[in-house]
Parts: sequence; structure tokens; C-alpha cells
Amino acid sequence: MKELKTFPKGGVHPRDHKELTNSIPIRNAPVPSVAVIAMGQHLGSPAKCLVEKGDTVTEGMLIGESSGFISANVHSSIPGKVSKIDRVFLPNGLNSEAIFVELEGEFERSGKEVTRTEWREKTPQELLEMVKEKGIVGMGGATFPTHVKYTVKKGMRVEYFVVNGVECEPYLTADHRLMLEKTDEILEGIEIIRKILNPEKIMIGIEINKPDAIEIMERRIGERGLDFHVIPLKMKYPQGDEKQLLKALTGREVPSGGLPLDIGAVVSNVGTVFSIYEAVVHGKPLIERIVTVTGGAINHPANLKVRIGTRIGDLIDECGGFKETPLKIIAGGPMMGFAQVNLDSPVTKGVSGIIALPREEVKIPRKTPCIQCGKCIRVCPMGLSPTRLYKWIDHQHYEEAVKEGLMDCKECGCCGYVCPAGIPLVQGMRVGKYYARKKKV
Amino acid sequence: MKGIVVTGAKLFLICAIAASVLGFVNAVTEPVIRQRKIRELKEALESLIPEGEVGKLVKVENNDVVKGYYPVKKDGKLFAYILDLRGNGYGGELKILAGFKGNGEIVNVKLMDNEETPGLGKKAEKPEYMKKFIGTGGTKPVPVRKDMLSRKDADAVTGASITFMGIANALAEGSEFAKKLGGKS
Amino acid sequence: MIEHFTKGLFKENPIFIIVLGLCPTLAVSTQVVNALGMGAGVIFVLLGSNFFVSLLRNFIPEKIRIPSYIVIIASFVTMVDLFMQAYAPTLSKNLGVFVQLIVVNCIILGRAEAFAKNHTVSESVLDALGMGIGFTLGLLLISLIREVLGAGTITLFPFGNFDGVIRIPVIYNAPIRVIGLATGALLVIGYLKGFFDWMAIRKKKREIEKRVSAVKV
Amino acid sequence: MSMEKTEQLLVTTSPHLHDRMTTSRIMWTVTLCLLPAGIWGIYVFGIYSLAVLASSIGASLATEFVITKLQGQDTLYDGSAFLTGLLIGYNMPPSIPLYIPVIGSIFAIAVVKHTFGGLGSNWMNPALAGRVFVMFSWTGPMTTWLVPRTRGIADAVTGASPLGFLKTGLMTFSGKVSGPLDFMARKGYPFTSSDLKVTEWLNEHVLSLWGGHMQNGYVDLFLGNIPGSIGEVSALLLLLGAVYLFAKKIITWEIPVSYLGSFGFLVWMLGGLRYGAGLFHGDVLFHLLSGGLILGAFYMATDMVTSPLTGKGQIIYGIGIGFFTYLIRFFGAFPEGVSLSIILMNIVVPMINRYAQPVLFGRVREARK
Amino acid sequence: MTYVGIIITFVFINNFILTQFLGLCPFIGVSRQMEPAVGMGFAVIFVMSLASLITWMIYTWILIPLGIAYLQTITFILVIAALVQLVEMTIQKTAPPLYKALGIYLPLITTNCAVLGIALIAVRSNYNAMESFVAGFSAGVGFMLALVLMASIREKLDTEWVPKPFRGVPIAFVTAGLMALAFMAFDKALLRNLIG
Amino acid sequence: MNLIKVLYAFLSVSGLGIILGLGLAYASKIFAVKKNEKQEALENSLPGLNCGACGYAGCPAYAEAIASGQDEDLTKCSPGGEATAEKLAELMGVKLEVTMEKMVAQVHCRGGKETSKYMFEYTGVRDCNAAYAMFQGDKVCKFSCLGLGSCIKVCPVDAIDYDSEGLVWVDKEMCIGCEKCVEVCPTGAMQMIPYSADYIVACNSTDKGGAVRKYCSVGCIACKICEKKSPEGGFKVENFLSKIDYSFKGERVSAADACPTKCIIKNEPHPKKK
Ligand SMILES: Cc1cc2nc3c(=O)[nH]c(=O)nc-3n(C[C@H](O)[C@H](O)[C@H](O)COP(=O)(O)O)c2cc1C
Ligand SMILES: Cc1cc2nc3c(=O)[nH]c(=O)nc-3n(C[C@H](O)[C@H](O)[C@H](O)COP(=O)(O)O)c2cc1C
Ligand SMILES: Cc1cc2nc3c(=O)[nH]c(=O)nc-3n(C[C@H](O)[C@H](O)[C@H](O)COP(=O)(O)O)c2cc1C
Ligand SMILES: Cc1cc2nc3c(=O)[nH]c(=O)nc-3n(C[C@H](O)[C@H](O)[C@H](O)CO)c2cc1C
Ligand code: SF4
Ligand code: SF4
Ligand code: SF4
Ligand code: SF4
Ligand code: FES
Repeated sequence: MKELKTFPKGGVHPRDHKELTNSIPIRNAPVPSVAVIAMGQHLGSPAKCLVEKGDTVTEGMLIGESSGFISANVHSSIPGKVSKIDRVFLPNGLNSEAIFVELEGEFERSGKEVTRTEWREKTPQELLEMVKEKGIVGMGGATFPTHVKYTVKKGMRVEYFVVNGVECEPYLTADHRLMLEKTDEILEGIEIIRKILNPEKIMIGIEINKPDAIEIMERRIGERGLDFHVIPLKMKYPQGDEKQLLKALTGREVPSGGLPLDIGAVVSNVGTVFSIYEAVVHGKPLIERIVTVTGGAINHPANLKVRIGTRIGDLIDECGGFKETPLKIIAGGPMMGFAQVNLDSPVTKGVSGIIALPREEVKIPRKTPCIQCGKCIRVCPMGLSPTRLYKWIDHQHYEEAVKEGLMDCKECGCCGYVCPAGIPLVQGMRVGKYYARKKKV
Repeated sequence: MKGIVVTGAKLFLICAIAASVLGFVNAVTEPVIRQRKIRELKEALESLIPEGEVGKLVKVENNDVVKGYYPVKKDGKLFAYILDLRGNGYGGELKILAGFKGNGEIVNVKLMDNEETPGLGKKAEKPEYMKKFIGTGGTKPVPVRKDMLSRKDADAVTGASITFMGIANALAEGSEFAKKLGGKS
Repeated sequence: MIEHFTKGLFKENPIFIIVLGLCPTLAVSTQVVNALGMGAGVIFVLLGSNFFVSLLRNFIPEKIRIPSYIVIIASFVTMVDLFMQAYAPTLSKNLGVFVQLIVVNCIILGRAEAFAKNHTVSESVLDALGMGIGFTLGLLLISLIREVLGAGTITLFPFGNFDGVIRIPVIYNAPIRVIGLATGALLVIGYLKGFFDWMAIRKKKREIEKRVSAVKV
Repeated sequence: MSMEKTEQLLVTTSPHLHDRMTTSRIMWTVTLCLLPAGIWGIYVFGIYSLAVLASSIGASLATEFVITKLQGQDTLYDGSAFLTGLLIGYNMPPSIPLYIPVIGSIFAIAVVKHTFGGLGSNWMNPALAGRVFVMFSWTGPMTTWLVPRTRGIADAVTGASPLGFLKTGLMTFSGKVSGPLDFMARKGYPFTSSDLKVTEWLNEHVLSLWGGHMQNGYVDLFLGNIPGSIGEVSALLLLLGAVYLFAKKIITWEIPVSYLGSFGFLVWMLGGLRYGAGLFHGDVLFHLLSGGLILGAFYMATDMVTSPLTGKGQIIYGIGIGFFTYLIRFFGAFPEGVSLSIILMNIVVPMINRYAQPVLFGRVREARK
Repeated sequence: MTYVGIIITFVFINNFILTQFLGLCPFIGVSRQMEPAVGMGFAVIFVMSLASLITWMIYTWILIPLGIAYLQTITFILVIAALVQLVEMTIQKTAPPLYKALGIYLPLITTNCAVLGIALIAVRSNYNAMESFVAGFSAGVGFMLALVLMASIREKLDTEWVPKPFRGVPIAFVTAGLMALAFMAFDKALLRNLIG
Repeated sequence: MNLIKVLYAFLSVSGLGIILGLGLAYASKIFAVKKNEKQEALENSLPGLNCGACGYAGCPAYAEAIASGQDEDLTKCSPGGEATAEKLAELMGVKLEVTMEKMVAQVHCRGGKETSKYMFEYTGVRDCNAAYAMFQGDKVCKFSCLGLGSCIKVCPVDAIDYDSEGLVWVDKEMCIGCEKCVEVCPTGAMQMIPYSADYIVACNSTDKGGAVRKYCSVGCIACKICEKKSPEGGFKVENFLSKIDYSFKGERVSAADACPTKCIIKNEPHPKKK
């Protein structure tokens, strides 16, 4: 057998638990009675609120306007009335302004005949404008506004466009199901992006634990006569990260502090590609996303198509509630996601999964002193020495930590996963970065 | 320029006074030190072979172990030699004074200057330590390895075999040397 | 005035608080008797140098300050050395090169620089006495610990039919020899210093507590 | 179940998954792997060795207990103090007076480990520092060895360890033999009958196939039929434990391989000179199997706390230890050099960690530009 | 003794700090961080090499012929002090960057046990001029070795939670003590067996 | 007595003395290096804490900035206070006009383990900002002291310590007013007050009284009793939180005594300190 591609240094192999949901087709989650739509659900500056309490909004109406270079539009996911505007906690533990929309009135889109826009006649500029207009942000987790990512600076050339279908986080199967069920839409989405970016080569990276997705992608590409390359990858976390993915696919390393564009590449998640397809072809803003609801404490794990702003608790109810009392509820993947205090936070554009874990599936690491085993160093895909960084940070030597590469840490969690001493390394890195930025060292 | 001269002169003055004072102190102490050294050596030599009369040092050139010897006379007749030996210890050179009969037999040994470890090698400074060598070198060979010692003696040198072998090898060499001198002075 | 003397004993003990004059402290602290001898030598030199430095403090120009001090100190050291060789030969042998090294003992020049340079003769003499005795006390403490643990003995001066060595029963037969070696010296002073630092921290805490309880009343 | 019934949820930061390996698991697993060799030691040297192990472990745990109580830490049960005590016991001659392992353990835990802040903060291997401390303090008892009972001699007979025998023997030797075992055979160092038999069988049935021939003695060394420290004699059982540790990824290949490799190479190249056998005729196998080398290379040099963090660093570290072990074994005052070499290289570890760091992702290209 | 022997002796076996106890005050003071330790190390090597050579000249050409060897202490220290001061002034004027790196440590060294120590030891060991120089140089190297290793350990300890009363000087001593324990591996027997 | 030898000694040592003395004196003349005396003087009048309160990398940097005329504000050193500013002014030959009241920090929160409600149990890195990034801390109250001691870590003079309830408290005698703790505190519970402040309102919550009552038994519930009881004390309830305007110099004891939740407390070394 041919050696499968993967990135060379670091990485871990947690058990993936994907069998819980990877054969369950996507179904629609119920429409929430109140949608809580956050203004700051993407990377960059929060959107500017365009409505007031008491206003009536329609499905897909622009209610938050992009407020800066790195920012994105926000649309209402349901029709209704603005009942209040308040600050809420998002699943990532941060606080944001949010618009509460109480369901009321007609759906403009759902259940109606869809129109098709003939996008092939539009210029790349117009297409990019549509991506911006419809509030598309990266759905692989980073929620980076896609139109900004696709704006290629003068003098730069896009050699590779990479579709990220890796989904290396355990438990999650949203991208997997999407690739199986919306293959043609995704391929058409890629064609749209090809028109915007004009890359030399297009690759779709998929980990080998999704053989059916690889198979169907390859088949449909062949049938449609496209020249996209589907590249199976060895399983290894965090292959889904664009830096590792590009290293695996192209052998190039994104320079420290740089972007994929610096090595002539652009990476997008399959979910993003699908949203672009919907936005361009059907004129649909980003008001829905696929969320995997899973974990040992959930009665009937599922992949749901969810309106942005739905409460996490509603999704769990939809999946039959809890089988047993959960100890931990995570929004996102278990390696990078956020633990929840309650079930009130709304789903945002970046939430790819809700994982409810019972006591026996949660390992509570006992924090002991670092025994310098060096495991964290061996697994860090960025070539950092987390233990050293942690100690520098613990003793407030932030300059030293930055000198040793602290800012390159992407909080993938490999180090925290292996550390036998149960040291909260990733949180340490976050604190370190926070203070380092604050002190501008 | 004047500043420089004054400064120089001042340091000169201080040095001058200091040097003169020291000169006088030395003049007082030097004879005391010299005499003490002579006396110490004499005492050591005499304690090695109390019944004899120690003669003048004869220097030996080109020998790593034997640096010199003192002929010892008894009743005017040459009776033995006291050899000034050097051995290799754990902490460095060992200075050993040892009395030999003309046939190479060891009469008495004393470990002088050494840098052995207190509690280990330094034990060899005690007179009892040397008992195991006395009487060897003539008909019996000098014990140069631990297995040539009695069980008790061997246990006693455990932990300090390097010192032991340093002394033993020097003595063995000394014994050969004494044999070569063969009763002549 | 008297505090110039007493501060050297504890509050500014040269070994444990100022941490100066370490080399001889560690090197000769293998036996109590060495500590006494070294202490005496240091006190003598310190007295002499502090006396003369403060006496001549207006006479010596800045540029040759150090050389002049050193000449003064070195003269006293040489005297000590010569007298020791003449009248205390064993001690002289035990102390080895460290008698001559009193010259560069950091306390002595340190005191000349930090104190005698700008104090009167009588103050300087008191300071010298205090520092010297403080040094000797520190040295004594270290050597006592090292000799008792490392050799199981306490070596003093022989007199009468007492050979000058007190043997500690159990330890004498199997002493912790390393304590008498380089390692032991460094460890002992490290732990003593740690102990004194701990005392200082505790004292500070006590003071705060006192203030707090005073507020409470 | 309705969600209003959720109890208080656990809120921690990512990652929410963790590997099964924990500090205490690592320590206890290493302990487990060491046990067979210790049991062998107790079997061949008699029940007194058990008392030695018990006292070193007891003192180690007691010291840990007192200090952690004072400082409010809780590392008593994580196995690290147990392991330190165990290793000190393993490094003791079987007939040692009990106060020596006790003092060694106290020194190791109180001075070498907890003065620096306890588990993980020490920069020198506590067990080895403890051993070296008592070795230099009570050299006599620390170099008095018992003859194992498998030699068919009554209990409590002292004899020289192979390396000790060589060291004293070679001091007055100049001549030509083929190697250390030949030398020992000529000087009358006894090998057991089982060794003779096994060697003969091997020579006849296995090695003859390749035209090879093996000297008497290796089998004794390999199985542990020789005087030595309680836990170091059985190379076989130690190696078996090490295989398990490799399988569990508790130890990695870098340190043992670079240590044994560099030491073996030096012995092979220069080790024969002393016996008049010329360059590249050293008896590597003999030196690998004798003394505490196996114990040291797999269980002590690999101590995570006191070895470098990265593979690169560990290789430098291993080579350093190998070099010093060679130097001390062949030239030093002591027959054995493992403990001293490891603690010597411990000194250099912070320096190695400073410079032997992994290449940062994305910095290579930058440098090339 | 051969030069190799002298080097091994003074770098490892009689390491000035770890076994001879010479120059401890600056050792404890300057070993807090790596950079100053390196600067100090080079300064010490420089001064020790120079001092041992110059004092050898004074001893052999002045003190011995005149029979006033007892004045070695006073003359040696005088010359060393003046010499260091001269060197300091020279490089401060002529090579400011070098002065920044090394010069600031020079006053610390002027009256340092190690420098006078090597001069006296060289004289006591009856070394010739070249041997004295090599001894001074290698004693300096030994000093620097201990200093730099110590600095690297103390920098590591900076990021550990050392018990409060031990932070700073006490832990430095304990560290030096353990280093000395390991350095006991280098004994005279090793040297003798190595170079015959 | 060998006089010749004494003479040799005399000659050689004093010879050395004169040579070296001349040499050094001469050398120091030709190699003389000028130093910036003003800067040194300025540096010497700064406290030498290198705390960075002045905004420079340490005392020498500030001294350099003043000496070179880059910085004309002589009052930046809060640890040194007025005395230092005066000294600097004297050295620079300018007159100092403003008089400064020494400011110290204090924690405006007493909601500890027993008095305040918690949302979850925080177990991560012991750092307030780390905890704040997770749902703004483990307490229900989002304005409170999180008690993880980030301020303790940054305080250059160890003026802050835990009390028996796991909250922090500033010893105003030790505080030098560098404001580092205020900068680092994520919830804003740490605030600067004048040294002379005898009382503080130990609460920072601007939630409504009812809400506060639910989650904290020592929080300010905005009942305005303090305003009434000590009219001259400068109490002012705004945004559901009582604040003291310290330019009022009246008594505040009656307000403290009357406060129903006892959140007006003395600003003195904390009696409950461990
Ligand atoms: C540790 C880590 C793991 C990631 N894993 C995935 C993944 O499994 N799938 C994915 O699509 N993006 C993943 N990402 C995000 C990618 O780096 C990248 O942001 C994304 O593929 C870009 O596409 P988007 O902007 O369309 O989301 C990961 C990022 C990090 C830092
Ligand atoms: C601190 C220390 C001091 C030592 N001092 C001596 C000594 O004075 N004399 C000596 O022969 N060996 C000395 N040794 C060397 C060892 O004791 C050496 O192993 C021993 O001499 C040889 O072992 P054996 O006597 O048990 O055969 C010393 C070792 C150490 C660690
Ligand atoms: C004497 C003793 C021996 C033990 N031996 C082992 C062992 O060999 N392996 C093991 O994994 N745990 C052993 N343990 C259990 C550990 O102390 C510890 O509880 C366990 O490894 C931690 O498990 P965790 O993975 O849930 O943290 C032992 C405990 C004791 C007290
Ligand atoms: C593979 C391995 C080897 C170890 N070796 C030692 C050792 O040689 N000496 C020791 O004291 N502790 C050893 N330990 C235990 C532990 O790391 C040691 O107690 C710490 O150095 C104490 O901080 C070892 C642990 C592991 C996992
Ligand atoms: S979280 Fe940061 S430090 Fe840890 S493994 Fe990932 S990139 Fe490396
Ligand atoms: S994995 Fe944990 S214990 Fe191991 S070195 Fe890294 S931080 Fe330390
Ligand atoms: S006052 Fe602020 S910084 Fe200090 S412990 Fe409380 S929350 Fe943390
Ligand atoms: S309490 Fe705050 S303001 Fe006061 S000295 Fe400490 S950090 Fe600075
Ligand atoms: S006494 Fe030697 S350097 Fe201070």
C-alpha cells in the first residue's frame, strides 16, 4: 500500500468516537421559538446592530452589519420580532451583544421553491461581493470572514486551493455527512471559488477514516469531468489545521506569523464551501449550519441542520435528551471546544458539534508538577516546547516565552492531551499570549 | 603632572613603610621557622630508628621513588638506611620516610606530607598502620596487593587501597634500593 | 557607637547576611581549631587594616585607593603568616594557602571600602572587631557542624594529657565523610543561610501580625 | 431526562480528552518493571536484602511524607518517592548496614529533591545523588559485596564484584590476555557450574553454526550470578522490564541507545588496549552486562525529571554519560562509573535544554529566505 | 606534569570553585544569569592567565634572587590589583564594546581569591613560566565552566517553585554542593591513570 | 638581623609601589572617561525599585529621559511620591507646582467562598484573566474579585496577600501606588483610592439590588442608607452601586454601621489575614 500523506512532526491519536453519528443522515433541527443572534460570532470586530427592540425582522434579513475590515454581516435566522437586545455568553465563554428574535410570521425561504442564480456569468469581483454580503465566515472553527480570506493581495498568486474535509476532531461528523449528502453542491461551490481565486491546483484533503466520502467525491468529480484531486490522508490530529494540512499536501510550511497565502495557498472547510454554494446559487445568507450532537450522555446522537441562534438545550432535546447525567458539555470538538456552564448559549456560525459526556467518559486530570517527560514537546505540531513556555509564563517571563515561539501556538491541545501531569498547558499558552499582547513584548 | 608625582610618591611611601616593617618581622621569624623545620625532620628521623645515629642526607638523582637517603649508624657502624621515598596516593604525592636494613628489610615507616582523605588514607599516618610492612622486604616480600595481607589487615585498608598500594609500592622499591646499597654508605 | 560593634555579630553577619569571605569559610571549616585560628587571623588583619585605612583616609588619593589598601592589608596578612609559621606550625599547615588569601578575603577589603574609608578610627576599630568576631562565630558554627558530622570529632588545642580531640561516640565510628569534603561545606552553608533567611521571613511576618493585632484593638 | 435536571457541569478548558498516562501511573509502572530484578536480588543475596530495600523505601517515603506535610504538597502516593527509595535500595550492596540506605534516602529526598521544590523541580537524580553521597561517605561498606547463593556457597560470604576484581587486578598487570573474562579466568575468578554448562551448550549447539565461540562468564553476568548491588545484577530481568517500558512509551530509545552506543563504541575501540589486545578488540558485551550499566541506562539515565526534554538533547546527554562512564570505569579510582556519570551529565542538562530545542514550524523557510 | 595534565587538573580535578573554594563570592553573585556569567568567565580567564604569568616573573626574577620570597603576598596582590585596574582603564578607553561585555566585571576580580590563589599555587608547585600561564588559563576555564553551568541551572530554577527561604543564595550553595558531589568523579587517580 | 634583606624588601616593594602608583595615576589621566553626572544624580534620587510605574523600563531609563530633556514630567514616579518629585525638581532646577496625594490600591469586593455564589468550580491555571476568559469567572457576580491572585503576582512590593477567605487584600502601608494590580485585574474590583481613605465600599457590582442579594450576602444592594446616614461622607449611589467621593472629608462610621450588608468596611490591614 502506498504510504498515506500526513504532516511529519507531532500530533496525537485520540479515539475518534465517530461511529456514534457517522452513519446518521443530516436532519433539520426544529426552528427555535427564540433565536439569540450574536453580533460577535466571527473573528474580528463584532457586527453593528441594525435593529431595535420591537422591530420586525424577516428570515435572512440583515440585522448586523460588518463593522470593519475584518468583520462579517449577520442575518436573522428566523422571521419574528426583536424582543430584546442584551449581552449573552456565547459557547466560547466570551460575552457578546445579541439580538433576541421571537418567532413570528412567515418564512420567506423555507419550504419554498428555490431559485437558481446563473453564477457563471458573474465576474469574480461580483462573486466575492456576494460572499461578503451573505455573511460567510469560515466554518472549520476559526470563523474568519471568508471574503477577507479570498481577497488576494496584489502580487500574490494562489497556487493551491485546498478544501478541508479532514475533520480530525474526535466525535464530529458534520463535515463527513455533508460531503456524503451534498457532494454535488460542494463541487459546484468549489467551482465558484475557482472562479474567484483562479488557483492552479485544487485539492480536497480527507482523512482515511471517511472512505465513503473519499469514494463518492472521487466518483462525482470523475462524472462531472473536473480536475480536482481528492487526497486521502493518514489519521492524525490536528491534521485539519490548515498549517498541518498544507504541510501534508504540499510539503510547504506556512511561515511563522504568516498566512497560507504566503505560500500561495487558500484553505476552506467543506461547510464553508457549501455555504458559499448556497449563498451564490440560491442567494441564501449564512443562517444555518450542520451541528453534530453526540457523546455518551445523549440519547440519540444525530447530525442536525441548525438555525443560528438556537439554544444548545433545544438541540439536546431534539436528540432525545440525556441518557444519563452529563458531567461535561462541550461546544465544538473535544480537543479545541469549550465546556459549557449551562445549556443556554446559542449556536453560532462556528459551532460544529455539541458533545455531552457522562462521568465515565470524562477524565479529570489531577494537576501534579511537571515531570519534564517531554511528551508535550514530542506532540506539538508547531515545534514548541510547551513545558518550557508554561514555566516561563507561570513565572511571568513573557518575553522569554515569546522568544521561544509562544505566539505560534495555535492551541490545538495536543500537549494538554498527552501531559501525564495534567497541567493545563493550553490555557497557560492562552494566558501567556494574553499578557504578552497586553505588554506588547 | 604634579598630581601624578604626588600620587606615586604616596603609594611609594605606604609601600616603603610596609616593606620595612615586614622586613623586620621576617628577620625575627625566619630563624625560628628554619630551626623548627630542622628540628621536626630530626625528630622524625630519630623516631624511626631510635637506637641509631642518623647521618647526613645523600641525594639520589634520576629516581622517581627514592629521593635520597640517610645512613644510620649504630655504635659507629653502618646499621641501616632511612630512605626519603615518594609514592602515589589518592590525593597526590605521598612523602614517606622508611628505615631499611642492608638486606632490604623494613625496620620502620612513617608517612610524612600527604593529601589523603582524613578517615581513609590519612589513617596511614598512624604508627599501627605500618605494622603490616615491618619485617617484610628482606626474606618476606613487601605486601603490594591486598590479597597478600591477612584478612584483618585487608579489611582495614578497604576503602583506601590506593593509599595502601601507593605506600606499598614505594616501600618495595625502597627495599630494592636498600638492597642495592647493600650496607655501603 | 556600640552598634558598630554589635551589628557585625548578627544583624550584618559577614558570612550569613552579607555573604562575603566565603572561600576561607568553606575551605578551613573542616576542624574547629582551624576556624579559631583563621578567625584570629582575620580579626587581627581586619583590625589593622580598618585602623590604618581610616587613619589614612584623607591621605590616600582616589586613584591609588585600592592598591594602597591592599598594601596595608597584605602587610598584616604577611605578618600573620610569618608568625603562624613560626609559632603555630600545624595550624599554618592546615590553613595552607588560605592564610595568605586573607588578603583577598572579600570581607576585609569590603570593610575597608564600605566602612573604614569614611569613618573615624575608633568606629572603624569597633566595626573591625564586630565583623571579625561575627566572621569567627559563623566560621565556628560551620566548622562545628562539619567536624561533628563529617569526622565525628571536635578538634581543639591539646593541653595537658588531653590530645585536643573530642570524639563523638556513635558518629566517630562511621562519620558522614562527605560533610567534611567540598560538597559538605557548600551544603552546610546553603542550609544555614536558608535557615537564617527563613528566620528573617518569619520575623517580618511576625511584625506584620503585630501591626494587624494592634489595629484590631 | 429533561435538561433542567443537569447537575453542576464541569467547566475546564480544552482539551477535554486526555491520554491515559498519568504521573503516578508512570511511576508505578516503572516500579513494576523493576520488581522482578529486585526479587531476584533478594533471592540470591538473602532476606537481609529485603530489609535493605525496605529501609531505603521506608526512609524515602517517611522523608517525603514529612516534607510534603510541611509544604502542603501531595506527592506522597504518586510513586516517585517510592521509586527513588527503591532505586537507592537497588544500588546498595546486599550486606550494607541499614543506616546507610536510610541516610541515602533522606539525602535524596530532602536535599536533592525537596530543597529545589519537590517532584519535577530537582535537577539532579535523587537516587543517584543519594547513592554517591553515601558511597563517598562510607566507601568501605559500599564496596563490600556478597557472593550470591546460586554459587552454592553458604550465606554471607564476601567476594569481589567483577569490575572491582578487574580494577584491583589490573593495577599491577602488564601482559597480554584476550580480554577481561580471560583475565579473570586466569586469576582464578570463579564462574558457576551453570554458566559453564550453558556456555558449553551454546558453543556446541548454537554458536558453532557460525563458527563462533563464547567465553565462560557471560551467562553468569546476564543472569545475575555475580556479586553486585541488590537490584543491578540480573541484566535479563532488567531488560525484560525495559522492553515493557518501551512498549508503554514510558521511556524512549534516545537515552539508552546513545548511552550504550557511545559507551560500547569506546569500549570496543579502546577497551582492549589495557589487556594488550590492541585497538578495536574491547569486550563490549562484558562491560554492558557488568556493574549497574543496564539498570542505569534504562531506569536511571531515563529519569524524565533530570534528563533533557527533546530527543536531540537526550542523544547528547546519552553520549556524554557513555563517555564519562568509560572514563571512570577505565581510569578512575572506582570500578564503577554509572552513577557518577549520570549525575555529572545532570549538571549539563539545563544547558542542553536551552540549546537543543525542536525546530519551530514555519521558521525553516524563513531562515532560508 | 605535562600541559594536558595541568589543564585537566585545574579545569576538572582541582576545579577552583567546586573543590578548591577559591573565588566563591563572585561565583555566587554573578551566576544568577547566563549572560553576565559568560562575561565574567572570560574576564576571569583573561586576568588569571595574565596574573599567573606576571607573578611568576616577579617571583623568579625578583623575589627569589633577593631572598625575599616571604613578600610574595604583598607583591603579587599589588601587581595584580594595579594590573587589573590598568587593563580596565585601557579597554574602557580603547574598546568600549569589550568593556561593556567584560570590563564591568573586572573590578570584581581585582581582589578575588581565585586570582591570587592561582598565583600562589603556581609558585608553590614550582611551575615554569609556560606552566604557570597554562595553569592560570585552565583554572580560569574551570572557573568559567562552573560559573556557566551554575548559571544555566539557576536560570532553570528561576522557573521552579523553590521553597521561599531557599530562593537566591541558599539554593545556589546547595546547587554548588551537588555539583561538587558530581565533580568528585574527577580524582587524582583518574588523572594519573589517564596520562601516566 | 639581616639588614641587607630588609633593604631588599624595602627597595623592591617600594619600587613596585612607585612604578605602579605613577602608572595608575598617569593612566587614569589619559584614559579618563566622562560620565553624565546629572543623570547619575537623578538616578540616585529615584527609589531604585525598577517597578516601571513611570512607564519606563526602570529607574535608570526614567532618569535618562529626564536628563536628556525627553520627559519633563517629574511626577511620574508614584512609589517615590512627592519627596522624590521634589528632589528631581531640585536637580533639574525647576519648580514643582502640583502636590500629589498618595494613591493606593484596594479590592472593592468581599464576596468569598462563604458569602458569594459560584457558577462552577474553576480548576485551571491560577490566573484571574484566565478564569475571566471562561464565562467571566466562576462566580455568579461578574464584577467581583476572582481571588486567583494575578494582582499578587504583579505587585512589586508584595503589598497584596490572601485573607482567610481566599480573597485578596492590599496593605495600604506597603502599597506604593504603581497601579499594576489595577491594570491586571480583569473585573475592575481593584481600584485606586487615596491613602487617607478610611472606609471603602467593598463591592463592585452594578447589578440591581435584588440580583445582588441573590448571589452575594456582602454586596452593595443600592439601598442608599449610606447616603442618608453620613451626608458628609461623600457616599453616592449610582448605577446600583455606592461610591465614595473622597474629597468629602466627613465621618463615614455611621454609614458603615448602618449598611445592611456590611459592605462598607475599614481600609486597614485586613484583620482576617492569615
Ligand atoms: C488544531 C486545529 C484543528 C483544526 N481542525 C480542523 C478540521 O478538522 N476541519 C476543518 O475544516 N478545519 C479545521 N481547523 C481550521 C483550519 O485550520 C482552517 O481554519 C480551516 O480549514 C479553514 O477553513 P474555513 O475558513 O473555511 O473554516 C482546525 C484548526 C486548528 C487550529
Ligand atoms: C572522598 C573520597 C576519598 C577517598 N580517599 C581515599 C584515600 O585517602 N585513599 C585511598 O586509597 N582511596 C581513597 N578513595 C578511593 C576509594 O576509596 C577507592 O574506591 C578505594 O581505594 C578502592 O577500593 P577498595 O579499597 O574497596 O578496593 C577515596 C574516595 C573518595 C570518594
Ligand atoms: C503500592 C501501590 C502500587 C500500585 N501499583 C500500580 C501499578 O503497578 N500500576 C498502576 O497503574 N497503578 C498502580 N497503583 C495505583 C496508583 O497509585 C494510582 O492510583 C493509579 O495509577 C492512578 O490511576 P489513574 O490513571 O486513574 O490516575 C498502585 C498503588 C499503590 C498504592
Ligand atoms: C523512567 C523513570 C526513571 C526514573 N529514574 C529515577 C532515578 O533514577 N532516580 C530517582 O530518584 N527517581 C527516578 N524516577 C522517579 C522520579 O522521576 C524522581 O523521583 C524525580 O526525579 C523526583 O523529582 C524515575 C522515573 C521514571 C519515570
Ligand atoms: S496547544 Fe500550542 S503548544 Fe500545545 S501542542 Fe498545540 S501548538 Fe503546541
Ligand atoms: S507533557 Fe506535561 S509533564 Fe511532560 S514535560 Fe510536558 S508539561 Fe511536563
Ligand atoms: S483583585 Fe482582581 S486581579 Fe486581584 S485576585 Fe481579585 S480579580 Fe484577581
Ligand atoms: S498593591 Fe497594586 S498599586 Fe500597590 S504596589 Fe502593589 S501592584 Fe502597585
Ligand atoms: S572570600 Fe574568596 S571570593 Fe570572597
